[in-house]
Amino acid sequence: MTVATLAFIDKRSLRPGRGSALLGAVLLVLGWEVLARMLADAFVLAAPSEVLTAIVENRTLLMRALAVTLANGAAGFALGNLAAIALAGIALAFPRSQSIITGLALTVFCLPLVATGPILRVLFGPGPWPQIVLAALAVYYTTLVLLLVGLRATPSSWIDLMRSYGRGSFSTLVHVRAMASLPYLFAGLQIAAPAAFLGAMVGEFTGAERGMGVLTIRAMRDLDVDMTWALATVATAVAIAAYLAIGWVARRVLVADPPVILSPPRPPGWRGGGWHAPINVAVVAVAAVIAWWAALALSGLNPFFAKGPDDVFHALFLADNAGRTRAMLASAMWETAAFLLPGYLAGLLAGAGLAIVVVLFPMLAGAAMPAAIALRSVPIVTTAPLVVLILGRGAIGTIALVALMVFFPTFVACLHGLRQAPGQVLDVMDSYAAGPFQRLLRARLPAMLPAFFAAARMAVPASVLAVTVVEWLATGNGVGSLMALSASLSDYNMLWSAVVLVAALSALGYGGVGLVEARVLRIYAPEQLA
Amino acid sequence: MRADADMPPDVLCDGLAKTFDGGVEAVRPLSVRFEGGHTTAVVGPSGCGKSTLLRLIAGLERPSAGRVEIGGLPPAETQRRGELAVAFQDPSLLPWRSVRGNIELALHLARRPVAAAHVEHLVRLVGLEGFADTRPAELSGGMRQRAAIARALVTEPELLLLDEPFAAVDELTRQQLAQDLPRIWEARGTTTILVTHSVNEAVMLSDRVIVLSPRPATVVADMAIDLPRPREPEMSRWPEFMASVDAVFAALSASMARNSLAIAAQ
Amino acid sequence: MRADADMPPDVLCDGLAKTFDGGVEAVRPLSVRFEGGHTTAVVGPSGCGKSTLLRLIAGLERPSAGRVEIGGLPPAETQRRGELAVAFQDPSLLPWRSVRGNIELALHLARRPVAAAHVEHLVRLVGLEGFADTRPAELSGGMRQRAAIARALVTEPELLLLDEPFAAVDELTRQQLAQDLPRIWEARGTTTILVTHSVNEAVMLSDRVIVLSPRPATVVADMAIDLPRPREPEMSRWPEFMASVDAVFAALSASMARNSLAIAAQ
Amino acid sequence: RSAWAQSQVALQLSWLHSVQFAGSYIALDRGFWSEAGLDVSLLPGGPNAPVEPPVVSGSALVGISAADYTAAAVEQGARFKILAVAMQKNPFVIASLPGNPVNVPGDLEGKRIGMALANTPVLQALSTLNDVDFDAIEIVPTQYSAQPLLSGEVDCLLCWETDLPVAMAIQGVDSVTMLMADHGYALHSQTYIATEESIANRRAELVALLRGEAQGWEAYREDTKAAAALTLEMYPDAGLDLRTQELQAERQVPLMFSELTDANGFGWWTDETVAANIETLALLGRTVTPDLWDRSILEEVHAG
Ligand SMILES: Nc1ncnc2c1ncn2[C@@H]1O[C@H](COP(=O)(O)OP(=O)(O)OP(=O)(O)O)[C@@H](O)[C@H]1O
Ligand SMILES: Nc1ncnc2c1ncn2[C@@H]1O[C@H](COP(=O)(O)OP(=O)(O)OP(=O)(O)O)[C@@H](O)[C@H]1O
Ligand SMILES: [Mg+2]
Ligand SMILES: [Mg+2]
Repeated sequence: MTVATLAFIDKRSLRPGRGSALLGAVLLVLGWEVLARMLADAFVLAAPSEVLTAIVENRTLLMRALAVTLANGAAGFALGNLAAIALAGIALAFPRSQSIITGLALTVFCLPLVATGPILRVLFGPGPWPQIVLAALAVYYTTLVLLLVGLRATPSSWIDLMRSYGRGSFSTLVHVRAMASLPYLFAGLQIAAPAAFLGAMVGEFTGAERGMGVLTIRAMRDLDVDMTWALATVATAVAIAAYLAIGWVARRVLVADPPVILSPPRPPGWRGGGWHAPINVAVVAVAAVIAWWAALALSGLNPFFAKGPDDVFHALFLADNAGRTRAMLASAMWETAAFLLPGYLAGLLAGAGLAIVVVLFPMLAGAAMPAAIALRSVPIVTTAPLVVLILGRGAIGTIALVALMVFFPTFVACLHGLRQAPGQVLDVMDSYAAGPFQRLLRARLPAMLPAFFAAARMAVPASVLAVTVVEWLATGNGVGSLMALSASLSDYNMLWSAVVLVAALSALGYGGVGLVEARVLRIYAPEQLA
Repeated sequence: MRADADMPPDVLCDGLAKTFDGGVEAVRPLSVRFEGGHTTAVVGPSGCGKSTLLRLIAGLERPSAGRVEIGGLPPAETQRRGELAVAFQDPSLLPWRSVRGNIELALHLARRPVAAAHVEHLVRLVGLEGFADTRPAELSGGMRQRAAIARALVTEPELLLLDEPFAAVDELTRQQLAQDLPRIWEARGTTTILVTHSVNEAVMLSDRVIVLSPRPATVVADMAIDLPRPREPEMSRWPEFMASVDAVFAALSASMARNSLAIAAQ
Repeated sequence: MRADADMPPDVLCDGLAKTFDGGVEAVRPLSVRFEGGHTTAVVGPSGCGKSTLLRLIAGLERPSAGRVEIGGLPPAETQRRGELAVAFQDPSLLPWRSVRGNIELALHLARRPVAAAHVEHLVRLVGLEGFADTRPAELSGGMRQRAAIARALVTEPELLLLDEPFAAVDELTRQQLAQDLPRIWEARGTTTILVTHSVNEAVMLSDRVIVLSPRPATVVADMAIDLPRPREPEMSRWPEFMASVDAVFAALSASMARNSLAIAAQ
Repeated sequence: RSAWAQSQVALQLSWLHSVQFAGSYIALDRGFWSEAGLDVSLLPGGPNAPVEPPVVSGSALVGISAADYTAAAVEQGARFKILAVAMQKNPFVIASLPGNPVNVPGDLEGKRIGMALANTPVLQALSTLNDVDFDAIEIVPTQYSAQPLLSGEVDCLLCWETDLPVAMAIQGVDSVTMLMADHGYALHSQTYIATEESIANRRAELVALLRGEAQGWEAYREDTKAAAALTLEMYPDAGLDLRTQELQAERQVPLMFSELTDANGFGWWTDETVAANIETLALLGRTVTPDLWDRSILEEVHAG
């Protein structure tokens, strides 16, 4: 693999040579082979050699499935990212709309697959659209969050320049912010690439005729471990290729080094976007309910499975069994939280930690990168049995799976953030021959903070979704399985109540991260709070 | 809108004051009228509030008190018509645009047609021939500043605000620029406000020098410079010139000394 | 490692050249020895390669040819011992640290103990009393530059590289700084290389002035300044001083004129 | 426009394409439906594709469900009827390995069983029916896969007779299966459901659809190997394995056909089997009445 894996221009941190990337790939394959041999009797992991054989034997089938899923994933990738760009543009051009836009975007992102999948299938019928839409839904939010950070990562002097010619936020967006946000956009796209592909695969769970997801379910049911991992390998290869391709484009497009951003701190009494003010939360909640109600009215979905806010309110507070519903939700939520929080934190730490390690030891990047992308690209249905076998069905296994899902976006965002340290600042470091650790501590980490917090914010709903998917597909407890069970028993009141709860909880966590973020960024990146 | 759109606009600061949110008082209520079509130099000690004053006039900073009027209207009006240009103290070039791209951007923003020859001419005038397609990261400090000056001039604005435009340029180049550039704005009758650290430069380029006190800025001296135009380098040997320079220096020193005494007395 | 660690180090540039990747030749093979413990001023037209030369000496830029030695060793060695400090042309302050934080950063990086009183003293010396806890975004251009000077001085390095340190500061403050600051480095016998645009300043502060040609930089004049120390403002009226200033100007003008001719002849 | 929009009738399958629905494929392939003027599209299901929403919203005329799911949906206010029953015997089994077999429900005591927690009521019902101490069974929530059994994480699995045991057999692993239907667990599976509205308004189409199904499944019964081959031919992208499909097709037959169907035709049921179903459903916590089943369509099918 020609893994010039570090995606961003940073003349200062050496790109890993092809050598180390190759070494990384070799180590990965070797470790895999060893692990597969150790677990030979467990029917969970196929060795690379077996996988290769399966790929070769089934190459035409795989090619056809790949073509379908890739096309859907690419369409979803394009749609999702375009939506993110449009939303970010609107949020920036009309700052007052920002909290509503990000709030609604968050809410939509929080909708669990179990709830959205069947609805999309009914809305779109048997074609590829549910897959495309699910792929788009899987990516638009991470891109949006990073893009909003990038759009604000602008020295105030550039904006002053625009204003001095009487140009408002739109021109600023076009001439300054858009370009300044490109590095962050590319990070977003790199995170989106595997996510879109996975989204398309999972979309096939809603009843598709063909594709990688269909084959995966089939192979798992048939205990065809070789084929299962062949599919996972192909998915991973596609994701790595997409990631590298975006990195390659980024290196060609990004010509400007990160600037020193001197922004005066925001005035006191300021109340801005995000989730800082309770008023915003209320506004967003109202907007979400209205949007929900309007979506139902417009789509004309059958109220049997498309429940409205009034139904949920009724189910939670007025119905005869409301108390039981609430109790079931509460206990499921409680179970979920026990996995969620540790998983979230572990994923965040692992992502940021690996990004730091890669920057401190660029030689390791080549080895770490393929593994990192692979971890994200292998569908959770495939990895779950392996993780469960190694770590057990208890809390650790679930936590590890959640952490896995949080890890990759955090890693990419942080890696990118670490590279946003301005050259002038690094020059100062260099003139004292500051070691990598000092540079990290005093220049790179502070420069990383906006990206890190963006990652922390987008990881909140991502981890919630992850835990529910793990519960649904693997462990069978908590809210995830409650939702799946409700769907199979047509208890759509319960399902939608759970959805609302999950969304509300995600929003709350998001707001909590936002509070910490505001405190930290007031010092380190006040422009982010403007 | 304005009484006479062809007349270069007066700039009026009326009771203008700025205290930053942190509590730093940068400009203390200050009333000045900068005459239309004239060049006024503003000098004052470092950190006294010159840039803040310029930003207030440009409408980039909201006054804590008082108001700014350009030709009788708020600064936003002049901004809107693209008749304002600022060369900021820090060049503020967009790093992904070449020198030419940065200059042309000003034309776009001010909704002026892009005349390649005009841009080329300015690039040459500020001594950047051969670097029109170079991006800021590959320019020297002085070259960046010169690019920023060219950008401010290219739109031929009614009101030109220059914040220490020649600070990063060597003395000979500076003399050259001080010769060449005023021709442009004088020919158009641009109202120019020039913040500078060089008293010589202030006297050489302006019709009037305003001396500001140490922070918070107030006007401590306001002198007309009655030298014929165009100014020539030789004039710096003229007694009138030297007298003006001395007077500005005296005013500056006096205000700074007062300030030191005030601090010492605390 | 070095022959005598207590002797201020000589800086040797031997056939030093730099051509940037884009093809711009900034420094043409150039050999100079900057004497240990002395202050050498470097003047030259804007964009000629002064900053590049300084960065080469600081070991921040890799030479295209030739080498730099500080006290007989490569620059990395001096960096490593924390005995090098650069005041960059652009202040390069860390935006998230206060003035004090930025100054203390240098102490941390150079592995020196943080002496609060010493930091305080420097903050006062550069006229930033009252702003020690202010972050760069809330400082004026000149104040930022002064903070950067303080940061360079705080570690009391053996080799001090100053890139137009007073460019953003008004003349009176500049005179004050030019009085006060050299005391610090002269007392320690620091080897100082000062890039400046002001010929007066070059002569006033240095033991030797090196005049560079327009880009690519080569040495066109190299003059010793034999004025007694400590220098006093009055010395600028001394005939020796004026003669030196004139000589530097002459060398500068001659090289720039040659260059213009060369361009005209192309 | 997509093929979906042109089709007049859609049949929502309960899972991905496989020989599990081969009767329908035969009907399609041999033109049983087109002869009757019906253009049928077969909509695959999947792990995240419940059958009820498309049927309720009319995007599918008929769905393939199971009595317990239908009962739950009706409890939630859907107006479904069961029109026909493809699987006379419920396909749920307890699968175990010969070294540690579960042959009768009593063997479950002290065993670890791998299953979805959602199926807990099923196991509870089986225990009640057979006087097994439910608390003595350790439930391990697993994915629907034979892997936990093979890796020794569990002693047995709750699964379908026709999938995981088949997969194990193909992998060369013998397994013991205990059909729950043989131990009192009477629950119609692979049932055809439609809304009351459709039954009232689209009767002719329903009859034609189910008639085609009946013909298809009869043909299936005659040659399951051909049915498996047809499945692979029609859905080459489904990643199906011929041997697996053949074995599954074979194992499906005894679940779908009985003396009852031999006597009355494909999909039949009697008041007795409905009563047994209602009993089992009661154990699962569902109260239903016999009018959940509507035989009028089926009677027309087999009358014609
Ligand atoms: N955004 C800001 N927030 C708070 N204080 C500020 C801000 N900008 C400037 N100041 C303060 O206002 C005062 C005046 O600053 P200003 O930049 O106007 O000075 P100046 O006269 O331009 O100085 P210089 O010649 O050094 O550029 C300074 O004390 C500075 O610290
Ligand atoms: N990173 C770079 N890449 C390419 N060219 C560069 C780079 N840095 C400087 N140059 C070029 O090298 C030449 C010398 O630049 P340098 O910054 O050394 O000039 P200087 O003498 O310091 O000028 P000034 O007095 O304006 O600061 C200039 O022509 C500049 O365009
Ligand atoms: Mg200023
Ligand atoms: Mg320079």
